Amino acid sequence: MAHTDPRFHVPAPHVRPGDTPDFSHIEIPPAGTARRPDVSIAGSETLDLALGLVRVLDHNHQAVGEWDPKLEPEIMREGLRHMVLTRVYDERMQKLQRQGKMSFYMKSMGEEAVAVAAAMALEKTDMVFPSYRQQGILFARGRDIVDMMCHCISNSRDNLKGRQLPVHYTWAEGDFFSISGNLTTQFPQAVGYAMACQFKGESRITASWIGDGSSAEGDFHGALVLASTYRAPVILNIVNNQWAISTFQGMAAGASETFALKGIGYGLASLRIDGNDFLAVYAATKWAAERARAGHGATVIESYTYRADAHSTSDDPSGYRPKGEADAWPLGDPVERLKNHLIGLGEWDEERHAALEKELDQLVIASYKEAETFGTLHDGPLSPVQTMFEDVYAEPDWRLRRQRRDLGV
Amino acid sequence: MAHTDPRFHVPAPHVRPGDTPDFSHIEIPPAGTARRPDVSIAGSETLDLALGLVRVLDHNHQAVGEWDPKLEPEIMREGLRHMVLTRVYDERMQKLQRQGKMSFYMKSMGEEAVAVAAAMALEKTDMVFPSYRQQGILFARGRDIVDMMCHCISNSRDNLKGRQLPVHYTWAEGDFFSISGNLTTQFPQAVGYAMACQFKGESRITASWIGDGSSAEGDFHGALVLASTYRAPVILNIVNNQWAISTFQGMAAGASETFALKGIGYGLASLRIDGNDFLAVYAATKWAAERARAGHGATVIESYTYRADAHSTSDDPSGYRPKGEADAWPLGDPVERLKNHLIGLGEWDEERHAALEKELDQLVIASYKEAETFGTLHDGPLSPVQTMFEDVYAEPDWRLRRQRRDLGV
Amino acid sequence: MSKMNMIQALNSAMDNMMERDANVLAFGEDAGYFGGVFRVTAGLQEKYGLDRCFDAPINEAAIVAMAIGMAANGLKPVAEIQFSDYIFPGFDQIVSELSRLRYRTAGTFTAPVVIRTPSGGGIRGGQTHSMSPEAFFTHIPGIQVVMPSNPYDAKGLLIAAIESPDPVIFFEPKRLYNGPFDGGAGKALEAWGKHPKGEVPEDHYTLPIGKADVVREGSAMTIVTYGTLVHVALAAAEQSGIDAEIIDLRTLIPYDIETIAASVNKTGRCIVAQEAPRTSGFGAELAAQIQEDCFFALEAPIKRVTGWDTPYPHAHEWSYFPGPKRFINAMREVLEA
Amino acid sequence: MSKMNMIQALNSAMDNMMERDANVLAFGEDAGYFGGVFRVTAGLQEKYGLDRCFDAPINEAAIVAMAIGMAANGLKPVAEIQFSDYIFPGFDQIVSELSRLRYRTAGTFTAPVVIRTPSGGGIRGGQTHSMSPEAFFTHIPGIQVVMPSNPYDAKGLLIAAIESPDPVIFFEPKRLYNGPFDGGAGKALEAWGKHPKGEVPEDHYTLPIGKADVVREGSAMTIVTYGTLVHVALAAAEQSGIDAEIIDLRTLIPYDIETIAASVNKTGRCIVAQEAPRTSGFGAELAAQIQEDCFFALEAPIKRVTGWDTPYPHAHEWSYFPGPKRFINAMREVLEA
Ligand SMILES: Cc1ncc(C[n+]2csc(CCOP(=O)(O)OP(=O)(O)O)c2C)c(N)n1
Ligand SMILES: Cc1ncc(C[n+]2csc(CCOP(=O)(O)OP(=O)(O)O)c2C)c(N)n1
Ligand SMILES: [Mg+2]
Ligand SMILES: [Mg+2]
Repeated sequence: MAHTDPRFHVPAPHVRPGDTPDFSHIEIPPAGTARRPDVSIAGSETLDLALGLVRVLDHNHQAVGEWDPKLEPEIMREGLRHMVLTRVYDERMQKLQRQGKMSFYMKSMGEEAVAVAAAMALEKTDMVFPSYRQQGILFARGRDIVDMMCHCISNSRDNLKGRQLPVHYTWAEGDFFSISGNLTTQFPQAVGYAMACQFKGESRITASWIGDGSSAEGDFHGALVLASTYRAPVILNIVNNQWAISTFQGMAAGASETFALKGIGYGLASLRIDGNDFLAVYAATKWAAERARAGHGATVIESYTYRADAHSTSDDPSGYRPKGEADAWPLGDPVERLKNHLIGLGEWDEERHAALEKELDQLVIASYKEAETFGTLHDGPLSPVQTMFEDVYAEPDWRLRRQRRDLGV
Repeated sequence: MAHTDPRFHVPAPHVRPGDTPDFSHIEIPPAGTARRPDVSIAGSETLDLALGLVRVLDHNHQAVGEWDPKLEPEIMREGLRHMVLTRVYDERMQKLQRQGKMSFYMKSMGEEAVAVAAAMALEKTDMVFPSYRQQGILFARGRDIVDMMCHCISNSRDNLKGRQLPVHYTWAEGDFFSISGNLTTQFPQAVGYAMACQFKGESRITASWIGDGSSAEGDFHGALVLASTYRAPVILNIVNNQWAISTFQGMAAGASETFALKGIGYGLASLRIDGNDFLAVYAATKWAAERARAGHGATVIESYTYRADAHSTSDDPSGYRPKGEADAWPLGDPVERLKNHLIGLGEWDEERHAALEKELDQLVIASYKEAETFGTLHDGPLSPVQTMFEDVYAEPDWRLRRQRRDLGV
Repeated sequence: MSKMNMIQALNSAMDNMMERDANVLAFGEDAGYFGGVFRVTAGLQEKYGLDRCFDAPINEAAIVAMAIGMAANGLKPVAEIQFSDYIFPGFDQIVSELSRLRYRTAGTFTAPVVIRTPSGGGIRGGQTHSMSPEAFFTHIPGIQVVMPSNPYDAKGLLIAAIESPDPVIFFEPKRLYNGPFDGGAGKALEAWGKHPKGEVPEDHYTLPIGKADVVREGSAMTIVTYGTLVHVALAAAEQSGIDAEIIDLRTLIPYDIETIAASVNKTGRCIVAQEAPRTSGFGAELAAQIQEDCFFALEAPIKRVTGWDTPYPHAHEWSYFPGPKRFINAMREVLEA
Repeated sequence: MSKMNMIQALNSAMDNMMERDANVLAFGEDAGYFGGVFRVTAGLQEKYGLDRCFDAPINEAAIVAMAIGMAANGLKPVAEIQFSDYIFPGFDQIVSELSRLRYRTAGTFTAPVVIRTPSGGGIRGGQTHSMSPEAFFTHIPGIQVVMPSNPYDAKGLLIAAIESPDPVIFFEPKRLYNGPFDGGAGKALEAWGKHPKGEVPEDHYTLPIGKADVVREGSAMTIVTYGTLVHVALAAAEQSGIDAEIIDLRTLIPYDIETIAASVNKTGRCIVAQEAPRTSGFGAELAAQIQEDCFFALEAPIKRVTGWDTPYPHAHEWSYFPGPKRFINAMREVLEA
């Protein structure tokens, strides 16, 4: 029955389960070769950066080129710590999910630098509009781990009163906007928020993150149109981790060479960067933040990375991509790369790293123990059931009052 | 109260009512300078064409450069005729609207070449998905004028049974898709239709038209994503006539230099063309059609033109732009330019032109007389009232049967 | 007090609020320099500046999203959707985002956005300038839905909407912009100037959201409606001589069940009316709740007077629009049942 | 005949139709190579080729628009929206385009598209994987709305939908994919294998769109519902011992008023039930029409058993979901009224 030649073009990845992982079609320019223009450059002048790849750490783990942010070792060690914590936390939470402690979980493995380095390059009060794979921001901003876990297990201390799926954090005190389960909806909201920052005379900017797959949504276009038209101080990040659940990035990219290139069509400064390079993410975010704060408008940043694990606990990637792809990923692992850079500088060593991992794992385990004292989804206590009727409106109207009474709570 | 310096950037046109029309900020490259690459060129290689302006007719009304389609005079005279007919028809219909003969009307004055030349460059069976300002396609494809008028005055012979606003034509026999009142919705539909052409092994392609303002809609992005991903044989036209009702094109364009540039972000071949140059529109459409039919995918074409009259009969542009802007438009008038080109070739003269205008005006007047014999919106007869309940579904269900009975028809 | 039509009353509400609260912003397609295709925001850009009243790109999703982002950062955006037929590209932002931000953040973020949009038919607008899509919005928890029927209410309710801590979809029955309308084809335009509700204070005042208005007292039956049809119902009572009590809901969500139930319990008969297509229109919600709350008082089935389950036609507009005749037929049926 | 769960039954329907009609296409996010996150299109790409079953970019508006374009050119697209919570970006294409193409072209263009989408709660999906948005679609003239409650119906109705000349929004109650479900927290999964409606012919068959199924005959009252709640209603009748007649609507638009009215005229009492938020849910339409058509047979007000007027909560899912207890309470009230 099947036509061997499809009658219209349907893009497909180079390899599928059973094949050997192969990224030979991906061109990786050497680190340090991209230029770093002044932040006042016109968006239209950044075409080379949208098509290139800003990289700082080279294959010897040395920081090279104009984009090297020349960070103090202390800062890099902090970044390393946040990334390791993100990974350890993700790992533990996934295990707990498998044990039935929570309904769902999503890891960010392989992409820790995208969130952590960006968060560190931003001011702590810059409002972030993340998607569900930037939990690293929370660690970088110092959110209490027990609080994070209480949200994930929807217990009585969940700051969201059990209303959201795990991982869909909100943390107003940390200027971390609510994560929507609906893809890309927050991209244009971030632009509106940024405009309001300007309106109020704040120096704050905003940043938002979506995935490669999500860039296909209409709201992507809306966000870029708004950002371009009103010259808003916002950083619009596209995290190209190669996959959108089972769908490879080519389904959203189509014939275009990079996702960053889209930004050029709106006259926005657009950068494609090595998302597994902590220093590149840091430097690019700093550049974009400076540009935004100086009134030169928005920057589109495509972070080129790889989703090293399943989409979520509901997903099994062995059904659609070869095993071992993560190891074959030509841009390596963000934790390893920053670690090796620090080691090369004489500012870190394997023992300290092992100790760090152990310390953080213990922290996570201890935090979970504490979190459980506030209840679990399965055994409670949860947020009191009548809270289900609260916060629909500032005050419940007669309908909600009746309904609460009907439920007898 | 008013801040003189807005706290965020809001783009504004160079001039407003009371100012002198001024287009000195618009750069017009000389005719004949744009290269005409092979139709198999990669979309990404067309950046210069997306930023440039394909022009064939120079200021002496001579056809110059690689894009000259070298049309037979006969074809150009036909094009001229369709453009004049479009204009004469528009003029007459607008007058009739003012006399209360129809509820609404929209002219395409100044943009006749965009529709007419494209229609002539396409095959007659290529499916077109126009917006409300490409009535020129109907004339080029030879639709009966009386039928068009019967639609506009919603009488008993209206092929749409009085269901659509005037100007929102449908003409299935002419492969002219239904015009939606909702902006940009048909842009992605055209891509789906084109994919189905390929699927069925047809050599037909599709073409769709939206305005500069409409390019801001999410469906614009959806259409380009689909076209890029599935490499569909479609021509996606953006008619940049500088205005979207009262809003100047900069509100949609933002910081981007051209609308055609957007196509580059999707890896699509992208051309910016002189929309008031019949030969440029013809040549570009031919090129894109050939490209599509050869399997090289979609082309985005921005036709640079000017909406010479009001948005519609509900609009008065004196409230938002200087009088006389149309005359100051640096790319002239499409009818005049083709006329002068033909005259320069010795293939036309002022007398024949005056005679043509007169002939067509009489044709339009006579057609309207005939159309009125089938009724008018005001005095009827209309399509029988029970037809209001038809075509909601293939067969009315009990609800519609009851409702028809309730109305007593 | 001034004579105002509904456009002027709405403009006056915007003007008052922009004057009072420097965080109130107005934007939308053609809403800035030009002041809106219906002129509701006319003069506001000139008076308050480019960043208080401005044009927006034609992307209704982005308009709603921009408003959400601004509101989350403490501003009070009043976004205009040019015709309510064009609100659907923004529907996802309304259903999935605007309505739920307070809930899903347990109150730490809120988006008290007002979306103004002209709705309803009667202006020969055809299928894409005539919709009455209010029912869709009444099914979204977290959203308030308001529709005034006259200039006085329009101003008081718009100010209340802007001051509300919760998002409001504010429908403006465009057929009423320039005058009350109770008829069908050929009906001449009356002016608001002669109507008592065309007397509008120039200063700030509010009408409570959630409170209906009994615009005609009567004993024979209750007619519950809103927007343009309030005037049609009044005309039908007049023309038929049937002593109907007529309730102008003004707020659809939350609707004023107390006022409705009190009236139906008194009259024992009820009609609900909407201009939108019949099936799953807001009249269905009203009828469902009224029969539940007033069952033992009801002497006849609740009738629905509605538009038909078709798109809004152009030429046959007046066969679609539920005019006085359709009201009177239904009133007779309800009386005779 | 085979034992099939609902996923297998739907997959079998697709397989039959793709085999029979070379113009039937299946696409959606993750619907191609992987076969859909719920596996409904599993195996179809391998069997029928890349251009018959394929992945789509994540843009629900574009997915619907592509389907419209294809259908207008004679193909039979069956588009999947991954969760019905994510259908709203495509809402404008459905309301303004899909539903009206036949009407506005006076029948010269049609778009007989099927949109399949998993809906409803009970899977701990939180607010964005649990919605029951069917009511929105029942208010759109030109759209048919179908929701099966078991594998046998699912297959017969999906084939009928694909063969229909009109667009269909086909809701798949995802809580029922792997087994019937009549409970709340802690309820173990039953398998379709033991259920009579888990017996599904492998070959092509159809069930008529617009025809309800009386799944339980009874005399004490009528319960009108659809999807997951059919099973809850059955359990409530069982557990309470109340002899309810239970109608599984199967088609919401057009709903089977004849079957409903016959039953209510017989029993004199009625409950309508939906999982969606109460206000303006489809139960409102049912109650409104039933009270109109069966007024003089009704001995008690029609009660609505529904989800609450809140977003679908995550942790309190089972306090939101209308389980047997809420049904039984309402049934007692209706009996005692
Ligand atoms: C509007 C909408 N459509 C579909 C989905 C279902 N969905 C959840 S995640 C996902 C893939 C997203 O991929 P990508 O944007 O690349 O982000 P990643 O998961 O790789 O970080 C899909 C289709 C959704 N959540 N929202
Ligand atoms: C979805 C939608 N939003 C808004 C409108 C109202 N509207 C009709 S035409 C128009 C301006 C369109 O401008 P443009 O796309 O430049 O086309 P032009 O009229 O210049 O040909 C607007 C805002 C609409 N018809 N549909
Ligand atoms: Mg991804
Ligand atoms: Mg325009």
